[in-house]
Amino acid sequence: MSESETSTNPDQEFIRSVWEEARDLIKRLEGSTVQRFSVEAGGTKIEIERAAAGASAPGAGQPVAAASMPAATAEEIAASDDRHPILAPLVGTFYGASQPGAKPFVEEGDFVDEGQTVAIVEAMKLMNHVKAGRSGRVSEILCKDGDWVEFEQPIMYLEATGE
Amino acid sequence: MSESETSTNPDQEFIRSVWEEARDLIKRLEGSTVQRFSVEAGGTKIEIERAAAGASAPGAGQPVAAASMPAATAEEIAASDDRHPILAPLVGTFYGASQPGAKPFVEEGDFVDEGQTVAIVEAMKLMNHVKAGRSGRVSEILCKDGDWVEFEQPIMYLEATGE
Amino acid sequence: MFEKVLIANRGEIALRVARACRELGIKSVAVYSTADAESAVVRFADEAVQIGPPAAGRSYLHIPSIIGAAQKTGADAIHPGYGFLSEDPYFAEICTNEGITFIGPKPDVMEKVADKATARDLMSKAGLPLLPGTVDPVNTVDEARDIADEIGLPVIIKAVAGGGGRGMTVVWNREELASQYRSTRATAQAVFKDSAVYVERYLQAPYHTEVQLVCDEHGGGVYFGERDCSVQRRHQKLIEEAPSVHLTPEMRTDIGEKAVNGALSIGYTGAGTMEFLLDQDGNLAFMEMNARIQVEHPVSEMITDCDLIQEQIRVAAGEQLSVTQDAVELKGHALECRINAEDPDNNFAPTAGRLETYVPPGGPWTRVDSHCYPGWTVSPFYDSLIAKLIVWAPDRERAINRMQRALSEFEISGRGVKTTIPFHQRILANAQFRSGDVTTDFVEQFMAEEKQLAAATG
Amino acid sequence: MFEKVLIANRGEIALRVARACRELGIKSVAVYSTADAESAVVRFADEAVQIGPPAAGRSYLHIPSIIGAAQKTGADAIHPGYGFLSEDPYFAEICTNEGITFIGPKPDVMEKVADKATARDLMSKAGLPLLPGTVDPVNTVDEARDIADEIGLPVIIKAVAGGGGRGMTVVWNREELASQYRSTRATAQAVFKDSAVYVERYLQAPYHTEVQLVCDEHGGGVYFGERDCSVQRRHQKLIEEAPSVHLTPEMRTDIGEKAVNGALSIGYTGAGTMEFLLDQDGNLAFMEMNARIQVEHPVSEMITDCDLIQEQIRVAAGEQLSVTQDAVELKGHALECRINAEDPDNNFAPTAGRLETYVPPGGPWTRVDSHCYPGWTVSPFYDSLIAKLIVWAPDRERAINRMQRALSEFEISGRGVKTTIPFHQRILANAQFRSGDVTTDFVEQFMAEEKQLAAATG
Repeated sequence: MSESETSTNPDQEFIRSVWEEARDLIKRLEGSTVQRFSVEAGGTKIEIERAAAGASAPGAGQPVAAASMPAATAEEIAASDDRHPILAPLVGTFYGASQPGAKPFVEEGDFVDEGQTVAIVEAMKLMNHVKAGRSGRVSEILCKDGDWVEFEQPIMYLEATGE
Repeated sequence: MSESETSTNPDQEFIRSVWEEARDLIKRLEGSTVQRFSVEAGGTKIEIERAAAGASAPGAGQPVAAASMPAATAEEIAASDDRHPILAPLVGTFYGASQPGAKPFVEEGDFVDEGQTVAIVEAMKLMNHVKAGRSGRVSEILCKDGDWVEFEQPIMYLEATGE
Repeated sequence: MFEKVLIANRGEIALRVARACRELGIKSVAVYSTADAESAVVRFADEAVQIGPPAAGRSYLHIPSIIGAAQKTGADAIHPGYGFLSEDPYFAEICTNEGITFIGPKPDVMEKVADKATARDLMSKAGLPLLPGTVDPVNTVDEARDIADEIGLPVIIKAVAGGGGRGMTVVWNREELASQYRSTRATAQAVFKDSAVYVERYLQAPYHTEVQLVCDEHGGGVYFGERDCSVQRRHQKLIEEAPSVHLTPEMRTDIGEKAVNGALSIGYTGAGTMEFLLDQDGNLAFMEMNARIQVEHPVSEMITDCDLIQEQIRVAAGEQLSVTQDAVELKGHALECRINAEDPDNNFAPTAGRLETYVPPGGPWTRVDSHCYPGWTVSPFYDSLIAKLIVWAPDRERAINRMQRALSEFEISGRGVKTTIPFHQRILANAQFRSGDVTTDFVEQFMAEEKQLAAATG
Repeated sequence: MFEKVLIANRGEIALRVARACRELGIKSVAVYSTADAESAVVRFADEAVQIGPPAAGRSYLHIPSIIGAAQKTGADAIHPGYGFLSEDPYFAEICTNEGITFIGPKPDVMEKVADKATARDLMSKAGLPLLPGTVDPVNTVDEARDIADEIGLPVIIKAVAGGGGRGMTVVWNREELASQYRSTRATAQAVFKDSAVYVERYLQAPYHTEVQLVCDEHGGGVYFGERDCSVQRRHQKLIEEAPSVHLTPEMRTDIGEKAVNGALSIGYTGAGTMEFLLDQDGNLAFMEMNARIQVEHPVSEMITDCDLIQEQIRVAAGEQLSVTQDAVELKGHALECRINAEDPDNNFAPTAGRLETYVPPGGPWTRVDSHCYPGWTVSPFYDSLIAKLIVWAPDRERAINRMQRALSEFEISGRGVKTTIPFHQRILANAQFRSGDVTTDFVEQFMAEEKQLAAATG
């Protein structure tokens, strides 16, 4: 179970406030040589741990995702920035066009509508159409024809078009 | 290594301040159902863990001792109250008097001076005199003649005589 | 030999296969659902591919994703482990069509073995003993009654397509036979989409005895002794041991040779197990064949010193068995306890959660096959097996003592997590279990006695 | 059999003995210093007594506290493990006087064995081969020169009271003999308070071969094959294996029988090891006898399927050996890697600290003897052995492959903690090690080559 599941609604607010204080503490730690510190009292324990100077810890820069999920999905990770990833629906081969030589479904810069086909992932001769989960501008296409993709691997990013 | 050893002087102050904030957080947690919560960002991590309602965690009530020492000695544990334990210097048999039937070295209520013999712990025919590490009033004698004692097992308690 | 093997499974068996690959100098590829992204095999294997969401239907059972992962990584063989796709002839066929070696029998052989009636028919032709009764489906009540009269009551009516204890009815008196025949057919039709049933003698308290064998593609076949798996609850094995204390050396040789001949007679290749029931008079009767490696294979490994997974991979690669029958000597006694994340005090309900503490036992002749580590989260999506604890000793009594020692140092804890360790400890302390006289109804009786005791003392 | 055994030791061997006791149905008592209050054996044993502060002199070596702990708990025997008090005849005698059985040889036998000159004398009389040279101390330079002339250079001058590589001088040319004879005597006098020295042929690159044996009090003695411990650094063993690939079956039987006869000839009882040097021509020469169980005993257990600690306890209780010589068959090959908390890249300096991660390897034929668990603090007060990783396989090559697999999944980490795992991995990958042609100077050469390579590439 990820820790987040242990938090029940009545405590949501409390957690958010702790979160704030946590961020404070973290800022104050910068520059110190402390790597680890822990206090325990009653049934409660607080632990602060920092990577050795230089080392980048897992989840660096993504406090939210890193906080709890052992298997954070790409979706959650991306939630920390303003881009919306389109994910491969299964393991297979990426194709940007309906057939070799044909005009690609989308190109970087294009605007797409929710539900529009943006790529194909082929698995065992089956062509799986990948549709945009929302509308937006294609800011980056991460795969080229023939690339193998894994389940939920981001294949392109949409950028919110300020609605 | 106990966590405390990783704190170096330049950071002592910082740690004390974190300690304060930690205590704050702990207070705020009381009454909530949160058992575990963790945040991570950059190379830093904060973790809060609480015993299930009712359960008393190791070191409850002794933040200092519980924070780090895996093998807290009787001395340290006792530091949390005002009594001064006299500990067995080795494994052996406790005797309260120099020989059977003789007047005991001390009795509860007696005042003892620092260095005064208060008991004997016998190991392999060797009579080891146990001396008071400080002066005070014998508030409680924990062993009776013939009892086996372990190393650093409290054999009696002295009470500070308000100096 | 293979260059790279993809392991189409999860949990302890995926790690077991990956270990064998590494020891053989073969690269391994783990596939995993999002729930298993931090699993031990993902950390251990040379490569790992995320194939789908937690639901097995869209990950570990999703053939296109697994074939895709194999093609993505260039694996030249797939090991299916047990469960999931391990006994799916269709999957084996697809592997073959895609030019990937399926580590198991040929698809057509898998099909024959999967169909109970066909398997019973073929094995009886090959000389294996069956229970008195029919091999072919029984199509009328009269036929069923004639058979019952011939072999005597009680008899059991079994769905041809049944398994795992479902689609079976025991008939104790002649009057009820007709109604029970019809109801079993109806159930079979409803549950298995096949109303065919057969009738055979019902053994009330048999021993579950199974013979482990491996056959290569050069006509070679070796049996690795037998296992006794009579300690089961609702057809779920809890404790397995090898050898069976109920077989004489003569019986062992006889059934072993018959099992290998039976397997070779249908062109069986790879590792497999023939399941038998053993009655109190020492009669063995063939029940079914499992065309895969089994959970309990380690107890056979411990008494034969043969690595069954490595043999399985070798023969799949077209090599000959690395051992001959003469070289397989049984020594001592081995026990396996299946440690499940289940609550024995709550009807063995599965539990899930993060393992705050996981300290496996160690020391002499103590083997732990497990994918768990401190911090691993036992997922509610998959079966509840979290560790197999296997011990070896010169004899059964000392093996039991060693198992008790090992269980006493096994520390597993986490919020919400319960394990079957205490239940195993109670069984190991039970006088009847220690006597060795344990039939397939033992656990049921054991639990009933415990309940009575609790009621009496409580 | 004993009712209750006190274990006068710590770390992995204390746990190993406690496990054996539990398997034998004997209650165990752990003793611990304040540094070991949370140790695995304290958690596992039936009782535990705190005997002193971290300094061994006031705890694990403090006889009154250990005897006291035994009397406090009513233990009827004491197992000394290895190191600490295990080879102290005085301690053994006190145990006897206090009516407690010391699990080891009789005190007078321990004394004979402890004195190298006496041991060499007795064993040569018993028919064990010695290196050319003297048995008795050499008292004059002339005498030393005559011997050197007789057996030929190089020779080694050894302090009778020496050990662990100290108090030895190798003489390469005749001119230096006199001065080196005098300096060695002086050193011996200074270090061991005994100037007596003897002279024998010096073997430059021998194999370290040792024979494991156990003798009971009924004149029974059994040898359990031999171990090769040539992979050592400054006389500290790093990797041990069994059997030695340099002995023929005939040599094995011959030296085994001689070792047992030698032990029986001095009334030896309990587990013991005879150390030999094996030269390139297949000549074995007795060096010394260790009157205790040794760190590397598991490799012998793995190839013989005999539990040496249980045998040791049995014979100490006056029982006969549970196995006869004929029943001890060697099978396959076993390796042990000593995982030390040392920094191989910093001259093997000991490291200490809390183990944040401790995930031992598992799976087939993989044994871990260790007292560590996640959160355990490796103390700077005691030796740096944190785990023994032992594997078995049908042959040496597969054993090496399995060891590499097991090492690859062993996760140990903690602030400041370094282990010898990477060093073991480099040795196991070394062509010469894999060839089996490894003499006692291998590690030195291996490290020199590594240094050169680093210099060349760096």
